[in-house]
Amino acid sequence: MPASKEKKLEMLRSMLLARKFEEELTELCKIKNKIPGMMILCTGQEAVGAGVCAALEADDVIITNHRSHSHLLAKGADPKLLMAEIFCKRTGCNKGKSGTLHLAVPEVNAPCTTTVVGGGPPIAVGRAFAQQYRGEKRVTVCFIGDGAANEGSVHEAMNLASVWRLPVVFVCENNVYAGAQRYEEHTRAANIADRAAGYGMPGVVVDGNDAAAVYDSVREARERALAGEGPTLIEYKTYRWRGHGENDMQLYQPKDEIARWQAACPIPRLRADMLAEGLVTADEVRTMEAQAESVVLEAIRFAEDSPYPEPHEALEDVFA
Amino acid sequence: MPASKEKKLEMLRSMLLARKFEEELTELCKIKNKIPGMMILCTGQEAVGAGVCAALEADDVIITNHRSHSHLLAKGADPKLLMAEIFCKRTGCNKGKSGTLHLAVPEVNAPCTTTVVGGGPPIAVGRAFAQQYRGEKRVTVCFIGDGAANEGSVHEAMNLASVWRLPVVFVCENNVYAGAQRYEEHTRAANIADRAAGYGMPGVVVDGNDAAAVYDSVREARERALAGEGPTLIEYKTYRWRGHGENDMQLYQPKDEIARWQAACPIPRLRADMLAEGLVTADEVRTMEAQAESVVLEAIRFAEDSPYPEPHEALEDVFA
Amino acid sequence: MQKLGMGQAVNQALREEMVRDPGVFIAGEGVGVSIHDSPMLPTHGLLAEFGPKRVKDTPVSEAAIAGLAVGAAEAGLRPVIEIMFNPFFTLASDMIVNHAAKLRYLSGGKSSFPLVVRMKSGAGFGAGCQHSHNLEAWVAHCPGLKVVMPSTPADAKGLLKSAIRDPNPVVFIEDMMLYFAPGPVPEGEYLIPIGKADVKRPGRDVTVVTWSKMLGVALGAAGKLAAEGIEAEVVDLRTLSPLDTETILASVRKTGRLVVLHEASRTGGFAGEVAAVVMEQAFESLKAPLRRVTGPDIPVPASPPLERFYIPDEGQLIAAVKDIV
Amino acid sequence: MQKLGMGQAVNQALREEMVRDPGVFIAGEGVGVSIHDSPMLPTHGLLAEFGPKRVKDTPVSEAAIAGLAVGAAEAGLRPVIEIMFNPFFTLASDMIVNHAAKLRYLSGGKSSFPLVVRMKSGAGFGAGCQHSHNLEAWVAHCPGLKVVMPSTPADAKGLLKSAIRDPNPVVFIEDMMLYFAPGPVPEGEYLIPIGKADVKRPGRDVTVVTWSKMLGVALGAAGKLAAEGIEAEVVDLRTLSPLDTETILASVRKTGRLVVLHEASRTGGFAGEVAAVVMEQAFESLKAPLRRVTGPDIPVPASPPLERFYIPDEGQLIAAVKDIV
Ligand SMILES: Cc1ncc(C[n+]2csc(CCOP(=O)(O)OP(=O)(O)O)c2C)c(N)n1
Ligand SMILES: Cc1ncc(C[n+]2csc(CCOP(=O)(O)OP(=O)(O)O)c2C)c(N)n1
Ligand SMILES: [Mg+2]
Ligand SMILES: [Mg+2]
Repeated sequence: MPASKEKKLEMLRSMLLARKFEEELTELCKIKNKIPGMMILCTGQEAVGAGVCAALEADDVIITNHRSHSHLLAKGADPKLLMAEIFCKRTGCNKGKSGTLHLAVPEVNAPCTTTVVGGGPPIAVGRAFAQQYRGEKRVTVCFIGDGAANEGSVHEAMNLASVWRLPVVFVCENNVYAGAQRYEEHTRAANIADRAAGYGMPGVVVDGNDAAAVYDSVREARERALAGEGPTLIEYKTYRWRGHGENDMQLYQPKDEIARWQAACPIPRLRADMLAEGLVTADEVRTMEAQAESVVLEAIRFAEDSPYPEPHEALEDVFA
Repeated sequence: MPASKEKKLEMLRSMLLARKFEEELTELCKIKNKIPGMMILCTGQEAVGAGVCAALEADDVIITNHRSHSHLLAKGADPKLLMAEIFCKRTGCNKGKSGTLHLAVPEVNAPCTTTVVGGGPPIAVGRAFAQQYRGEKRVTVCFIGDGAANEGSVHEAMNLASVWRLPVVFVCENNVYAGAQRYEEHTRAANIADRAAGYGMPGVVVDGNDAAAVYDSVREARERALAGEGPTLIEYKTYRWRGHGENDMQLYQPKDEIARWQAACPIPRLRADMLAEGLVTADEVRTMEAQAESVVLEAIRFAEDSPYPEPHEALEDVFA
Repeated sequence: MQKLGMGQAVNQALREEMVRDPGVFIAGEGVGVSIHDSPMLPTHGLLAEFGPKRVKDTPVSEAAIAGLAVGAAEAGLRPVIEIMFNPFFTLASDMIVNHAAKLRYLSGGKSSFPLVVRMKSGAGFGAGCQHSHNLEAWVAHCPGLKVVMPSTPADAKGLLKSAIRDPNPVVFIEDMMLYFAPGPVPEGEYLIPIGKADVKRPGRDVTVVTWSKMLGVALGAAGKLAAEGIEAEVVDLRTLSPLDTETILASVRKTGRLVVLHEASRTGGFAGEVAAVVMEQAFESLKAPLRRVTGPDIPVPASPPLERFYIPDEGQLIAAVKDIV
Repeated sequence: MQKLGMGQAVNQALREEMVRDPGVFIAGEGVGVSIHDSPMLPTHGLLAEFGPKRVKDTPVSEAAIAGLAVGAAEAGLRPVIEIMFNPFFTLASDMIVNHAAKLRYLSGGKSSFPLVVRMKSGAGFGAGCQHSHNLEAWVAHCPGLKVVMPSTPADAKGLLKSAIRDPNPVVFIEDMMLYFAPGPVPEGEYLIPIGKADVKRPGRDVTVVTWSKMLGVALGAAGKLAAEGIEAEVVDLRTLSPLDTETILASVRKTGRLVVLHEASRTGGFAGEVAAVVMEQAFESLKAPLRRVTGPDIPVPASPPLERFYIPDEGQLIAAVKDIV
């Protein structure tokens, strides 16, 4: 079942929100000491988070990684609480303990985010095991990058998920780079998805800049998972417009490559399709953009106005 | 180039030796406290070690694992020193520090044996890297089991070896079990070799009880490696006649399954082929068997007559 | 009272908790179908009783096993996973140390990880250093983890039940040699709190702090010392983290002398933590230098005379005590 | 004398050793092509100078990176690998602890593993506990490994050169914050022996034992204490294993008082080892209880005020010293 009008509107809305959210972060990073720590953006990759999460139910779980903004926003995380956490404020979704790198939002079933590359899949296996154990009709989606696919933990998790027919969807965002390393330098197979056969599960390659295609592929994998047939590995071909982090000089990223991918931006693409199909009007899109902007600006205001945690609060939340 | 007469004789000899070596160990294990620690045998799988090592040159390296007897004997390790080490004697190849589980024999280019399942492949990658770095026309063979294939380290090593076109041959002895767990319970893909495609390298499935076929497959992989094309993953289908270790009750191993595989024993198979091809006479085979027996009995005598290390020798050999 | 080996005591704890709480499941390599068929082993019979849904044999994939626990715990189940031997903790350590122990903190207290990692440890079975390498000091040096290391079957049962009910990750380390040494275990349900040391033998002349298998060495030596008029107080930590500093300090304040005994290698071993606590908080009571009796700074060798040389024994402990009394 | 950050000093050591010995190569994530383009970083410019044969960018595969070093070292090369951040040591730990450290012993001394593992550590860059987690105590509790943790650029250079020439596996831990703090570095070739501590400031009233980034805190506090008439002797361990007990003991025998300062979390930290050594061998000289100044038993938090709270500072050290002087 392809994405309905509502689903497409949802995807467009979440992409616009994520884009605006990160465009503002890009600017904020230029102000010294405004935002502590690293800043890792998924600008240009928003169709993956938007398409994946639109295909999920609220009770489905996502386990994400260091490049999580669009995933979490698409899953419904409160932009104010995310922004405040990115600012390391006490009002952030993790009270400033996490900062930007491991944003956890259990309220929207994104309970464990890890910045250890490859750390997500074993945990996703456990989360999906619980769904199977309890007979819940739910799935767990795990986001990894192309670089992460070379971590041993990912291999172990995919094998176990397949042997036990666990309801997991492994989502690999192949954005061509792992840090400063190009795909070809870290992987010899043409696709990460080529590894799926070795686990006896389907491996699918999808255009990661086509939100509707992302949606479709996840619906299918979700069906399969709920039918008890086990996991699927979906690889989304996309591109990292910005550096690994905002401190990355991008010297190794060809300028024309970036330009080519920017021309293939997923947002105008979905918008154009929806306009052509008559699912949305240009005016409605402008309203959505304005809404995204106001939500983001409010989130920034909230984050800026929020206090930092008190030092001794560092001692809290270690043990339950 | 298929195995020559000399190579076939070499394989038969080394299989007979390994078989006798382990048959005696089986008996010795029944004598309480005769041999300390565990006892892990490869009875029934001898064609793999024999075929692989016959296909190698003396300077090629093997990295092996807990089930190593036939590998090391085929590579030319001195049976006396191996036996003494298995007995944990001071005259053993590793002065009793290792015992049976991590028999290292650098003299025959088997310098690092590990009983950590999956520990071999990353080390093999390093050993092969040194060969490439120095421009040596040598390869490194790494032996793993079917169970080991599910360790993350194996994944990382295969990927790295392939990306860097390292001269490694990954040899997976699929003997149907990993401990008490059947293959189907730990892996969903039909073959471990199905994983090779995910690393952009050839994956080959070979009858592991056919020594000549083992030989051929390794010659081919070795050529490829020396031509700079990188690693190959070869899976040998074989069977573990005995338990995981000699303390294993084998309750989970169907008796008729064992019988079926015993009927497919690699030794009579190669012998019959060679007799049919006129490469050897029945008399010559009997002489070879007698030689194997006398070598093994001498090794046992040597091991039994050797002293244990002195306690304080435990302090030696930590640092160079 | 029933006499059980520690494996059997662990088995009882697992059974009782699985009966009590349907969210408890066990997973690991060979926890169901095993190459062994011995009732002395911790997971014996559980597959037959609870079925393959709750007794999960896993592939040889330590990171996945640990990740399974992390994810399932967050979902509210109560995983009890097994890492076959302590050296393989390395392979699970990212999941345990960087995830189980930290994800709650990183979530600002929103997510919880009530899981138990059971791990076999100890030297003495001739398998060498890739099977025998006591790393309890690693685990105890990791905020967010609790570390339990019982010395008797009775303690093991009560502590494991507490561990399974604990809302936090607990690493539960069992010395394999203790599986085969029967000891009294009370009938029926009981819990032993995590974080409480136990004075296994009172004494006035010297405090011997120890844990796990070394308790037997300590009690054996204490008996012999008593025959010579030296009364050693033997404090069994039982839990390394959180550490029961009160019990340690009370004992040293009484005796004025401290020997710490553990099987792990010396440098960086957990004896250092005990020494530091005492030197910080009971300095005025101390009448003599510290003595540590530990494994030497070598890997555990396989050959019997070498392995015996590695493992601390009564003679070494007695000599250390006499050195400072 | 040239003024270099520690990253630059490490860079010089790597360059000089690569020029000297064609068997030296470096490997790791981003050691060649990097997201950074800063001459302050340790591997800056090496790819351009030595080419892709000797400067190997690896996939994100810590176990493979470490295994690469183990195998290549056995073959006689001199690998210098980088583990990007200390918490990722977990992922390489099986290869380093169960293999690099043990395979020589297991071979009965026949195989050797001359490799160096460089590892960034330390808190202070706001990335939180999955990037900042000082685990030097783990590595120091592993027979078969040497552990170096320099505090100054000059020490870093001389120690790294020794580490690369050492016939054994050496874990070399660099606090990332030190990359950006320039200090004097002698011109030309020099070696600093592994296993030798350095008295960075002499004093008579109290011994402060520390290492790595905390040396700065120690020297800062010592300066302020001196203004109040308290002379602290600051012992920089430089090498944690093998530990230079002589230098520690000589100092404590002189001052009679010991404070150990480290950034790692408290329980099970390496301060315990230092305390135990002193309590064993210099007990009679001690005039006051031990004080430890360390990170608290929590993961490293990300938010700046929380992270500052985590990192031990001069105020805490001064208070600890005054407490016992
Ligand atoms: C275990 C581990 N190794 C290294 C790193 C440092 N690191 C952070 S992100 C990253 C690259 C990841 O690449 P990829 O998986 O493709 O994700 P992307 O950043 O492209 O989204 C690396 C190496 C880490 N965080 N964890
Ligand atoms: C990391 C690790 N996990 C678990 C074990 C225990 N163990 C030893 S052999 C083995 C099974 C290995 O199976 P496989 O790789 O198929 O080799 P086989 O024994 O069949 O030759 C296991 C689980 C180990 N030695 N190392
Ligand atoms: Mg990427
Ligand atoms: Mg097998």
